Amino acid sequence: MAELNMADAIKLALTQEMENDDGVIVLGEDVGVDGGVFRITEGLLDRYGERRVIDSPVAETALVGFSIGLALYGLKPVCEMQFSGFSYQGFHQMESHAARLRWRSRGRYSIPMVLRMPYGAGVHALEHHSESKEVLYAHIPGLKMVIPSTPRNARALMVSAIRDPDPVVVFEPKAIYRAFREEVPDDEETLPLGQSRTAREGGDLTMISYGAMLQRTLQAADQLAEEDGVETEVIDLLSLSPLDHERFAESARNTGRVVIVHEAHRSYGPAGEIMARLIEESFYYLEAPIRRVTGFDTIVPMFAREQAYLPDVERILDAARGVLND
Amino acid sequence: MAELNMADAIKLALTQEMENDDGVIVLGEDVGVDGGVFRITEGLLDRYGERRVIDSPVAETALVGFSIGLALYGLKPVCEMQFSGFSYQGFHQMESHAARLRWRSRGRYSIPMVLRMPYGAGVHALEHHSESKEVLYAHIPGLKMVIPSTPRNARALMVSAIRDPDPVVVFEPKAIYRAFREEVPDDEETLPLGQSRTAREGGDLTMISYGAMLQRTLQAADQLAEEDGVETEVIDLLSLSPLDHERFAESARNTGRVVIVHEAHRSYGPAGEIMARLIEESFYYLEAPIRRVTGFDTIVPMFAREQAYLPDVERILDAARGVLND
Amino acid sequence: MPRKKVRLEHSVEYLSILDKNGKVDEKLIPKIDKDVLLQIHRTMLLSRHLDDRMLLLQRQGRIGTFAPAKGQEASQVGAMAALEMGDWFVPAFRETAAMLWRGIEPANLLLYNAGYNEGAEIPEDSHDLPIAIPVASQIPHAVGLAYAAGYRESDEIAITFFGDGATSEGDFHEALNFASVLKAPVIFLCQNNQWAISMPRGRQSESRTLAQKGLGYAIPSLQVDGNDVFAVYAAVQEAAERARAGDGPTMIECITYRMSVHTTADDPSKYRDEDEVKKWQELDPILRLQKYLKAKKQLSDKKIEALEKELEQQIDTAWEDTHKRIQELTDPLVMFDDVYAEPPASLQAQRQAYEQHLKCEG
Amino acid sequence: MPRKKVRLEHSVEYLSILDKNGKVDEKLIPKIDKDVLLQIHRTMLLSRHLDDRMLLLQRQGRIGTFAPAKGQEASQVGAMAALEMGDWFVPAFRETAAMLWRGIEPANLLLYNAGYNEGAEIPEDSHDLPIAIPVASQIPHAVGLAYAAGYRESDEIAITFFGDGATSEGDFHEALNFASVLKAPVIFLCQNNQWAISMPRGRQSESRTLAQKGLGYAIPSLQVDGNDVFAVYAAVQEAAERARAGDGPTMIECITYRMSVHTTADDPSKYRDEDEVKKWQELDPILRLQKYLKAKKQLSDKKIEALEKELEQQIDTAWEDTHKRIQELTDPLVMFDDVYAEPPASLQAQRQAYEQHLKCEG
Ligand SMILES: Cc1ncc(C[n+]2csc(CCOP(=O)(O)OP(=O)(O)O)c2C)c(N)n1
Ligand SMILES: Cc1ncc(C[n+]2csc(CCOP(=O)(O)OP(=O)(O)O)c2C)c(N)n1
Ligand SMILES: [Mg+2]
Ligand SMILES: [Mg+2]
Repeated sequence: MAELNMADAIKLALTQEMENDDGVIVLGEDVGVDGGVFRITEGLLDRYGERRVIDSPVAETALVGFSIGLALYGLKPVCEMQFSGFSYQGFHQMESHAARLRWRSRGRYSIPMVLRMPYGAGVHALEHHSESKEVLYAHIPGLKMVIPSTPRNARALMVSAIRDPDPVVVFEPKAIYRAFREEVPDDEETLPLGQSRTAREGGDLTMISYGAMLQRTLQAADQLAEEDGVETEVIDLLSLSPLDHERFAESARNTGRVVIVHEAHRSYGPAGEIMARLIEESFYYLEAPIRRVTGFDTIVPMFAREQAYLPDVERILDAARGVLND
Repeated sequence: MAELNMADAIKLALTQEMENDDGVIVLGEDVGVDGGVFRITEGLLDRYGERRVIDSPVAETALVGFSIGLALYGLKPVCEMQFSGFSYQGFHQMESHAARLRWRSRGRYSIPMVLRMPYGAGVHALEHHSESKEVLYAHIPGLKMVIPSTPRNARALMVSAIRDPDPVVVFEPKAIYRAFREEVPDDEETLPLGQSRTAREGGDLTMISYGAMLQRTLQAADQLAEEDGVETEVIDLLSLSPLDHERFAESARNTGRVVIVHEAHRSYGPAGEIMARLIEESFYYLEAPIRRVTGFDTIVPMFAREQAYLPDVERILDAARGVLND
Repeated sequence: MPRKKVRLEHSVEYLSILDKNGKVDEKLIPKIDKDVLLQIHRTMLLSRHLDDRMLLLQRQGRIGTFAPAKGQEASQVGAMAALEMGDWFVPAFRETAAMLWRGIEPANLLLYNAGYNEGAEIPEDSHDLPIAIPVASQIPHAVGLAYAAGYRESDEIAITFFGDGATSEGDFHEALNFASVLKAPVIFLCQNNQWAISMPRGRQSESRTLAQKGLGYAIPSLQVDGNDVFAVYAAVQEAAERARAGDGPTMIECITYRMSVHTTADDPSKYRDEDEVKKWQELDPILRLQKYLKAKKQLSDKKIEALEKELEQQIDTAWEDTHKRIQELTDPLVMFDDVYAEPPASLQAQRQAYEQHLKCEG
Repeated sequence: MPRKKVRLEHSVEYLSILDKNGKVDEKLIPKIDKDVLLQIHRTMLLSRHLDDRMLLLQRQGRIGTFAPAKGQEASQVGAMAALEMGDWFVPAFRETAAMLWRGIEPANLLLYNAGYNEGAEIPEDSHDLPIAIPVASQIPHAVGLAYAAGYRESDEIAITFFGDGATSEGDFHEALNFASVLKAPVIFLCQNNQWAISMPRGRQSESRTLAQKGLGYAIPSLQVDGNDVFAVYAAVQEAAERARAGDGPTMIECITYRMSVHTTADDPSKYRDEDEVKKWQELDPILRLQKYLKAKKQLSDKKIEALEKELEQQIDTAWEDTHKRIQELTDPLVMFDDVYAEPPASLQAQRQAYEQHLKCEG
């Protein structure tokens, strides 16, 4: 058991899975000698050699398409997109092939690949380095898409993603790669994909979030408890696809009041689907309109203003108090 | 005034705009000599020559990126993607540049381009030719995205899209390119982008749809009137982004019961955003859970089963009666 | 110090062995077993007949859109015959003849073209990929497969087929570069059939050959007469040897011709001259092979006639089988199959709801 | 009938004019006005000083991540100086020196690197594009701009800059092919600075030169010594003439070196030898030009010293201005600007709600 930050927890998952299974191949731009621009793959090249840790040319389409080829052969590629904002270059390979080859071949082939990438704002980066467009992947049948929120679940989800027989997109909240530490068991640990968790219990209000925004949501929840005496249940989605609505719908049935928090753009963002499921599963229990606290329908501003774009504790509190008073 | 089908109505829009403005350039794969695989651009090459009607190599990234270059210069490219299922190859150019260059240059540049493409199932086509992933474009700030439903509004929206100073994605419902005719005025006609319309009036139930599914929705509405004596208001969105929620929220406030119909996949599909807006704008008037009738979270099946994938009148009626009885 | 010429690693050559009168260059002709050669001929002819039949069936509305291989049989069968069954076959969407060589049943092709995913069923031990429709998108898969085979120290290599139009796509470019830097044992087989729907080869690229695109990646590249089954066989054989020896990829441009429509949704009279088609009919790869075989007394007009009858019967039977199978494939719920190894709860719920709906309607 | 060589349209040449001792090949040296040459030198030096200052500011946490142009000043300024201000300049993200030549204010660059979109402001009549970060994605824009200029019968042409890594992207490939088939008046200027973050040029592509990638498109392509401002100028001048004459695109590979970090977020000690950097320091493009100018008595150590002081002051002032401007740019609502020409109602509503929220918090 060691106290690890999320970056190191993901590295632990990669290392252990490479150790367990020589079919696991890590590839991406600068993942080898450099150890990845966020140092997630550091040390892997020395340990496993350049046949298994592939420093690739700058070519995302080929990276994804090549990974699909590895997976068709039965290997387990873990392919890094340097930033989610550059993953669109490989998007058609995910949509047209990774998601469909099992279906297209009537089950002859499966694509046990992981496409992992840092996403989200908050690290003072350049344009295109702060995106949060998880919906683009979550909407595609045949793909799974998960977003961890703490070191421990990041490690467990990554292991599960690698072992999953289907393509899994992992969005890694780069803003909290090194924000805090958590005990992570040395021994192997997995988490079923498509399962959310209750990050905080409470009976007055339900808040739903995931990824980097979970911390802010929890902070708001604590503040609500302190200042307003309101007990908030916080659901951490962990998986956007499949989306586990059972847990949050149940919580909503219990509290009748819901706030959803994400940094993705508002329109056609993940909150829409969550709200749809809530309507379908818990409509008659809702006592107030569900509110969503999201990134705006603007381009993510350059870093001097990125915090204004991101949901913050104040905006979450605003929405929560609004919902409570509705 | 002539009775035109949608294909010819769109051709009329292109022809008139090319005639009006020598900055309008049409480009795409097979749009010239061949007149486009759906014959939408037929005759344009003969009339306007190969500098203005560009038959391009098979290269969607370049098609979109090159169009952006034309637009930067002040021209008005109307770029065809042969099918929406092949537009992902050019998606990163839309996300990273078309949507952002105005913003990035602080207004120095604008991108008055149109990216038009046939979408949707129902024409007995091959794999990848039946997609309906409008959300991928509707979610991107900086883009507009419209979907016509009849010959007349297709023509008017296309003209508006060409004249708009911002990039507009036009999804053309190929299943109804030639399904029916409508009077289309010879003289110029436009429709503001971002404005929905009431396709049928009624006070008992609201149905929201767009594109090729509108016809089925209207059919279901007629059947409901006949068989159940229920008067349905049908809202035709026309524009997914910006999304005009005023009209449908108002209708929902009036009827209290809503069904949404689209052929896009269900999870993270457009209905989610529509439901979110309904919650935000008309929650207290809703008398029953909103229902959505959508394509499933499967890959669009090959054509022998595509009608099973698509919402049909039966499924719409089912949902409508469900909502009415809730 | 002034301008000096840079010496390149490779140059482009053109290979042709069988001329249009059926005469061969004996120095260059690859060794092919007589039986194998007859099998090659049979497969090419089967493909041609199947194409014709499918065109008919499509015109009758019995099957949907498909892309005929007509005219490209030598490029396809010649290539596949030079490889092992364990090698990986990564087709685009026009590889009927190659698929037949690999043992894919005509009935499956018919079923697929009738709109049933079941027609794409692939046996568990097969190394064939299903049809890939987005132009050029399959090319990187072949590179990955080839690399994986190398990683597993297998002797398998991969071949991928694509058209002249495909060379304009980014996928082509990125995949060739990957293959080159990773020395993947893969063969890039471009069937330059002179057209990409309505776009003639000459306007697809300004470069004199498509083979020379390989130079940008330092990939040995050559042009071959793609209607000459021996030239294709020889080129692929050489490329396969290089790949198996660990010397990486090869790019082969087969100069051939799309003798039919692009797909059945296409009307070539809008953009090409019948004269051009006629000119290429003289170079028909099947006729050329038959001339050779007849000269070698391995085939006769009578034998060809008998063979054609046999193939027609084979196709009759296949279509009957297909027709029967279609009758049985009425369950729309199949559309929920194989999206994931394990369908997630929400997808199961959708399936059940639809099943319920069908019951109530039914 | 056997294998025959195919003759290609182009070959690759290497051009160099100024050697590392400041000696030039008088037959090849382009005619450049003395004042212009001093202006070139000044801009290169300004870029170098600005880079150094920005590195310092970044290390102090005053500005954010940026990509230094250090070592590539000749490739950038040499190229832009050979063009007209009306020509279209389509940069990637490392073109500080080129931007300075185009008249972009150091204060704007500082503001941009401090995280303010306002720093990317471009005057209405300018033909400069803003920084483009996704590798190679700007290349097709230049082709479109060039085509549009031709369509409007303007004399303008376009130039786009990109790196060695960018040549691996599909965007590069598709754009070059488009330019070639459409004969667009565009110059593709590849700054091969030997590294793409941690990936050395030798592993980015197996081809001996990047210039030879142009052969696949029948685009005249050449390699030049990118640390030799005369060679770059001459090559771009020639390419511009060809473009303006209607003869289409040219690809120029400038052999240069990234003397600094990839970006300030990067640590090159993880992947490259200091020795390599030292070797290239001897080929520093600014020193080479200074040697030449000193030999021609157009410059002296004293003049250089005075110039450097002046440039430092210019940068001091720019940073003071920037600092002041940052103080003023406190309104976060700016983030809602310029997403559309007319903000749609829902976006306006979001802006208002946020404004309201800020008021209540405030
Ligand atoms: C990415 C993509 N864009 C467009 C299409 C539509 N399309 C189908 S085939 C084709 C032309 C392909 O030409 P070529 O590569 O020469 O192959 P051929 O059809 O001649 O076999 C096009 C544009 C597609 N299938 N995929
Ligand atoms: C599409 C895309 N993929 C990845 C990145 C991350 N990235 C930024 S610069 C770079 C390397 C670029 O190398 P090169 O083209 O040689 O340009 P240089 O940095 O040397 O100027 C990479 C991979 C990016 N910006 N865009
Ligand atoms: Mg072709
Ligand atoms: Mg570089």
